[in-house]
Amino acid sequence: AAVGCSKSEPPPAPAPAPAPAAAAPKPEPLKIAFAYVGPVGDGGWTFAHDNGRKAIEKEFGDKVVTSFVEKVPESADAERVMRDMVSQGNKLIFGTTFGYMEPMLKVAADAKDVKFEHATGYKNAENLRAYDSRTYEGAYMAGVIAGKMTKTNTLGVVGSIPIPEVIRNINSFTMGAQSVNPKVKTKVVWVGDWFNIPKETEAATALINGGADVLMQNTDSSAVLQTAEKMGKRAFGWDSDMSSYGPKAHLGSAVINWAPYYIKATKDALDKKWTTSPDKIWWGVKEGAIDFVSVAADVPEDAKKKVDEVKAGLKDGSFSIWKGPIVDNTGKEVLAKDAVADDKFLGGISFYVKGVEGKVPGEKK
Amino acid sequence: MDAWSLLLAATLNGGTVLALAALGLLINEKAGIVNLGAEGLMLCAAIAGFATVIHTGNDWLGFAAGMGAGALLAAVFGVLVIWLNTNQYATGLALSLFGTGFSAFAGIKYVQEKLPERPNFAIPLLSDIPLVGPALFRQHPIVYVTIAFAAWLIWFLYRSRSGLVLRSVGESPESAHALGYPVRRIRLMAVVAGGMLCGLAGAYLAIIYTSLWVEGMVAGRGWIALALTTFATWRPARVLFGAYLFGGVTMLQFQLQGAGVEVPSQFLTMLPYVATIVVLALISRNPAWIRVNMPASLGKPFYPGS
Amino acid sequence: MIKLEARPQPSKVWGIASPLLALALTVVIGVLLFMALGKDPVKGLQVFFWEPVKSPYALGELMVKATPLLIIALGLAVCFRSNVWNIGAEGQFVVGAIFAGGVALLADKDTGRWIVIAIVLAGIVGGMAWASITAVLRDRFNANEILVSLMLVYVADQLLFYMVFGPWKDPGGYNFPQSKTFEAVTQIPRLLTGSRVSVGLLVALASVAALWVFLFRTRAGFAQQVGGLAPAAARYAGFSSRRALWTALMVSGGAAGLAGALEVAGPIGQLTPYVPAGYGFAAIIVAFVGRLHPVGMVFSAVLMSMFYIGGELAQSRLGLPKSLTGVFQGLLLFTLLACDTLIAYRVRFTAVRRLKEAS
Amino acid sequence: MTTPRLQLSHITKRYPSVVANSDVSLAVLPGETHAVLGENGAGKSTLMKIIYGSVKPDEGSVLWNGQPVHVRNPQEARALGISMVFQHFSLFDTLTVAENVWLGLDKGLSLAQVTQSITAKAAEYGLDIDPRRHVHTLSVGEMQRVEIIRALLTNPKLLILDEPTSVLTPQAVEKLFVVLKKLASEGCSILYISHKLHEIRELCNACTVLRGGKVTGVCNPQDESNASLSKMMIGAEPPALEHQDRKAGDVVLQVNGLKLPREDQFGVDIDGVSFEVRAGEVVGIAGVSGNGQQELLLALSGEDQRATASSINVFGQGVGRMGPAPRRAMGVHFVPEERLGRGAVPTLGLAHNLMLTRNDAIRAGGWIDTKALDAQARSIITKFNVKAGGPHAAAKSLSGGNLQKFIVGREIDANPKLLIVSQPTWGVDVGAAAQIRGELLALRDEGCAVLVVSEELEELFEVCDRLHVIAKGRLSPSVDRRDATVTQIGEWMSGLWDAQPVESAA
Ligand SMILES: Nc1ncnc2c1ncn2[C@@H]1O[C@H](COP(=O)(O)OP(=O)(O)OP(=O)(O)O)[C@@H](O)[C@H]1O
Ligand SMILES: Nc1ncnc2c1ncn2[C@@H]1O[C@H](COP(=O)(O)OP(=O)(O)OP(=O)(O)O)[C@@H](O)[C@H]1O
Ligand SMILES: [Mg+2]
Ligand SMILES: [Mg+2]
Repeated sequence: AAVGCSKSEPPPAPAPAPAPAAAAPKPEPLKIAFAYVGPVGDGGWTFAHDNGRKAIEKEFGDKVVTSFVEKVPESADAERVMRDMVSQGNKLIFGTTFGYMEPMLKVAADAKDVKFEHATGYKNAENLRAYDSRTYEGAYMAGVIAGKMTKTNTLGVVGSIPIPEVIRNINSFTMGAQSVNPKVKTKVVWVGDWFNIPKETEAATALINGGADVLMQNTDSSAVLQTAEKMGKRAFGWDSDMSSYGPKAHLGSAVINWAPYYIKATKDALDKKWTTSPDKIWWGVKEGAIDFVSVAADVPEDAKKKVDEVKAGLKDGSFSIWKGPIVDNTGKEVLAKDAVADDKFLGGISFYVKGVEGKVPGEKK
Repeated sequence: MDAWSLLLAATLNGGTVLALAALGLLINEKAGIVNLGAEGLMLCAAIAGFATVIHTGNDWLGFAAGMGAGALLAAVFGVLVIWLNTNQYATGLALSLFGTGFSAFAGIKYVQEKLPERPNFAIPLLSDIPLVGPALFRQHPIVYVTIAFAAWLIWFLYRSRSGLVLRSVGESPESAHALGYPVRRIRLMAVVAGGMLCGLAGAYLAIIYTSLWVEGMVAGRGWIALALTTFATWRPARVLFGAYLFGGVTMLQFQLQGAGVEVPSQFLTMLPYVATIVVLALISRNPAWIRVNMPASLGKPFYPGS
Repeated sequence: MIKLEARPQPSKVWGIASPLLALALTVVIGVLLFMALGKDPVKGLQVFFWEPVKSPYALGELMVKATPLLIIALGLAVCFRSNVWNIGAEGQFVVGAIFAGGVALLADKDTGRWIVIAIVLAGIVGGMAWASITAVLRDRFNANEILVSLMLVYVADQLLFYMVFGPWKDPGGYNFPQSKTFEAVTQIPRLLTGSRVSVGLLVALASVAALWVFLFRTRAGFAQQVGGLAPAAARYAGFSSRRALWTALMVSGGAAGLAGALEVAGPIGQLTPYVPAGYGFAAIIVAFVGRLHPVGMVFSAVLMSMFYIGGELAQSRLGLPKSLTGVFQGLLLFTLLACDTLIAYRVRFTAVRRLKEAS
Repeated sequence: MTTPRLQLSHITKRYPSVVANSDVSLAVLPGETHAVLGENGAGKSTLMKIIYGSVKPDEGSVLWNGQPVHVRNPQEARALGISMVFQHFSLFDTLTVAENVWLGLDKGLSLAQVTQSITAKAAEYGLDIDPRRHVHTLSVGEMQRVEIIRALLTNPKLLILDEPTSVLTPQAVEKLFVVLKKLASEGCSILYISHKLHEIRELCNACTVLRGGKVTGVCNPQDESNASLSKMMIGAEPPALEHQDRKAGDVVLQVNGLKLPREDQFGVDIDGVSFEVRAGEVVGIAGVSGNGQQELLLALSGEDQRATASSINVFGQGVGRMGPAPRRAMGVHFVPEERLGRGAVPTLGLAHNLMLTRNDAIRAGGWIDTKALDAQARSIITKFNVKAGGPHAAAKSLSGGNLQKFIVGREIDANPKLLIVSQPTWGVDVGAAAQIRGELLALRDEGCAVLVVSEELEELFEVCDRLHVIAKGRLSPSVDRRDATVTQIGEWMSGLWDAQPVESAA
């Protein structure tokens, strides 16, 4: 970190030293490496990925050896870290943030015998594929509860940076709330960072000052939840179960469970069945990758029931969140009645739906 | 709507971190020492304070730990600068760098750790006054301590003999030395006192303001506090005002976003920094003004007998 | 009691011994730190001082990291030697990268290799333009350049964010905040295949020579430094302080901008919010540890990169946190500053004893 | 026999490069005014600082009223009854008179009480001063009054004055003497340092002479002559200068109604200064420091370019807006009063310091020919008899006198047509001073125009053909050296030249 540098990158925690290679004359264990953008202790995004890594270890035991490097900046350094992972003999490498896309493409081109897995990106190569989770499904379920719980009919979202994923989550959250309470509107404040506790705190304070009484965040720390706790408002956990950070404020956590996908990917590699995929592999509630957990006790039963219905619908495919008619907040219809958005549409969302205030930063009118 | 009252509350709260640090740096600078290490120092104090609260559950011990950490680092800086005559700017930068790295290193275990639950503060009765009540009387005691301290500092610097000695050391260390004042010891005490205040600022940031620890969380506040002293032409009352102004602008940027003001958020984020530059330029424009208020030996080394 | 006694002449021996002593002290503290953390200190030292140089590829990576540090530090040395405290090289680096990126984005499939020259020049111009804001405010308004240049770092970052979130966002990039990847033709030529080292390294080394000549063999360089050593003497000699201020900031701004251009059109290959990597701040230490001497800075840039890469490796090899890098860098600068006292002063322990004997 | 109030025995103080005091013994009786005499660097100030506790001796002991004491710092000295007025004022510009005095007193009083005592003391000794004024608004004489009042308020038994008169007009000196004589009559002992032998003979009744840190004589100055004191001080009488009459040539420098508002608030406005300097003459400007000399010299050297072009003319060309370098190209060279930091860069070697004003070793494109540069430095070192460790010796490693010889040499070596010198022998020992003055006269005899600005009247009377006096930013008419008297110049130093008619020589 640098003097006076404004970005507060989260600090690392010690990585476990790679377990000593199995002594038995079995086949060499598969070496798997993870590059994390944040610290494993962030309680959010990276924490969730690291749980996935632990699940691999548990599932495959001494057939695999995993290691990770955390706090890898999304800069030219990422390339060196990945190259070092290759040189250390890793054959399956996970890069867990969007910013590693270009570096991973470069390294993948030079290390054909290594499989690369890139989270949240959209490019692929013969030995690189992209995967993601449908976080917006969790956001929608949170919205259902928020719509029921708000007294001011004003929700607030602390956004990190306005990429389609985050905008999609804000929209889904709003749509979830409107499904139970059509009067709801959503205010958005961007902090421009994934992990900046003071800014997230200030943004949450500003939203509460602006009248929002239920908050959600698409950032990686628990600061928003804690601010709500301090100011007597309600909020959600994001990416991981955060109920312990704000016992009074916590309404529920939209969590990502990377384990199913990571186990599948590892199995593919072990079984030599790993192939690239033209589109990103996008798992949600259906595959067990997304869940909504630890719903607060004071949430009314009908809301809880509604969440269960949504969950069940998503699981068996009977329910789609992004189904027309959907109108953006300028009144333009973006999805015709009964049309169901495909992944391409979802991947490029850059508008707010009706009910979200303001306009998407960087979008022309 | 009492949105303005809430903004005021947030401003007082956020401004307190800056005010404490800037008042500390003001004491340093009145004695002639510029400490560019404020940022690193505040970070170390933040983690020291935060970890202490985690382990003891007592905020006040946390503040004390933050002040202790600040004092310790400031003392190291002071000995280097005052006794070993190292370049103040370079030494400050080294401290900044070291503090940033060391705090991150020491704080690994505490990222996203949760502080024990504590009640919010409120002054009975007064806090229930409509509009101003929540803003003015529901703050953490440190907020009031800061204001009281600023008032005391004005008295100390301009009315007390010790304050006069402090100023004399920043004005002309040669003369003060000739009169028999232990210049270096006074400077060291000022540096340590300044370090303690910066430490308190850091601890307040982690323990009260965010109640969370993360690497680099001071996020430039140390630098802004440094700018504030110049900005305020080394006058405590103006430092306090500047700190709240800055705290207000920082909050305002989010408030405006929340209110849907259509300016790219990057420009709003720039706002406090641009404002600092503009004010700095306007104030520095009048050299006479600076000259009368600026400690004449600011940043210059003094070594008796050389 | 310890007494410092000014030496009549700065000590030549300590001039060389002091950085070595500082490094030794840093290593000793490092060893203690490793032991305190329960890690094998030999392995720790190996990761920091051997792994980064053990293979041609590792050496290449070391150079990739050292090149921008060295280029920026060379410019900063001109500033610090003239007593201009530009600590906002990071901002100048970022704006240099923005300008260079802007030109690189103009390239298409048919563009010729000349575009590389244009990119580099744009970077230099960008860095200079950003530094000129500090220069104008200092020159016209007498505003403190430390604070202005530093605040401008934050502004530059936001400017970059604005560009990649807004006008220059990759239209085919699903709204992700980054520009499209530059055409291959914009890539700064590499020196060797299989290594990321680019001609930037040669530029840096040429700049070392150029700076040495400027500082020690030209009158302009002499005039430039007098203002830093003794402002009144510069005024007496008729060396313009304004000219020195502008030269210092233009050289350092240009150098930082150049580094920014080499970085975006080199290892990064596109504009992203992650262009600012702290090189501008680290280069301040490089400049000081290298004693503001062109050749000294070559060594310190390499040393600083070793700390960076060592920090990364310490994480994957030893499970140590990366913030160790900052701790070591700060320690090195601290110890160096303290040891440098020995160049100008002699330490005496005897003063008190003699006084007692006398009384 | 009465016990001496102060007795020093075998005091030795070593600095890295010199032994400032070597085995010095000295006794001061109650009510005695004791002079300490010696050349520059003889160790007078160091000895006084040892008495006052701001410097610690390496060896030797101090007796106070017969009792051995360890004065560890000035506070302890003041507690004993020792007060000191330093050679260089120890005042704080941005503080008020009262605050400055307060800082010099030891605790116990409030600012209001201090203010009152200042007014009372001032009335008692006729030292008029307003305690509420800021020090930077005071004249030098007034600043010294503050120093003296500060010392008097501690009710000293021993008052140390280190060169108190070097900054005063002759009239102010008389006033000071009245105060000191009154103090002595009240039983206060005084240690008095001055280079001005007639003052010592007038005021003091005991004298210790130092040379090279050692005591070389003890006497009663009232029994001695200037010549005998001088002999004790430097071992010989200074060589006399030969001042040949010479007809002045064409006007080289002409200053016409130069007006300059002060650049910062602690300075002085230059108010309509006019004079001229001709080839082959030495013109002197006398005056107490802080009366605009600094400002005038900055305007003449080109370091301050705010003057109108035509208010300063060299060979008839208006140069008011030119910088120092183009003026130098016209043959105008300048020796500033601060030699370290302005005349030379302290940390650079002598050869490099040549490049401040000389371009002889600069080749095309600004390339430095280091060989030629070293050779030039070496030649100046030999020609002007500079004691230095060679062309690469750092300027700050030279003693004051040797550095001054180098700087004067550097400028004379350039064959100037006009040489402006400020305080040519300030803090330089007698031998070196005589050499520098001789060089100036030689230069004049070669037809160079020379302007000397100095606070030392004796020096001006020695080298100048004509004299001006500067006071409060205004310049007196010129007076021929042969017609000038110390009394008259002294009165003019207070700005009182309009009172009496003077034949204009300009
Ligand atoms: N080695 C030396 N060289 C030159 N001067 C010296 C030396 N040692 C002591 N002195 C002088 O002795 C005086 C007292 O020195 P010392 O360091 O004890 O001061 P001090 O009173 O402790 O300093 P301060 O007032 O900053 O606390 C100083 O004024 C210094 O000029
Ligand atoms: N702090 C110091 N460190 C090193 N040398 C010193 C120090 N103070 C004085 N000296 C040296 O000690 C010697 C005596 O100096 P001192 O100031 O006592 O002389 P002085 O007789 O007062 O001279 P002047 O007439 O110029 O005032 C000089 O050579 C001077 O350079
Ligand atoms: Mg002391
Ligand atoms: Mg003296």
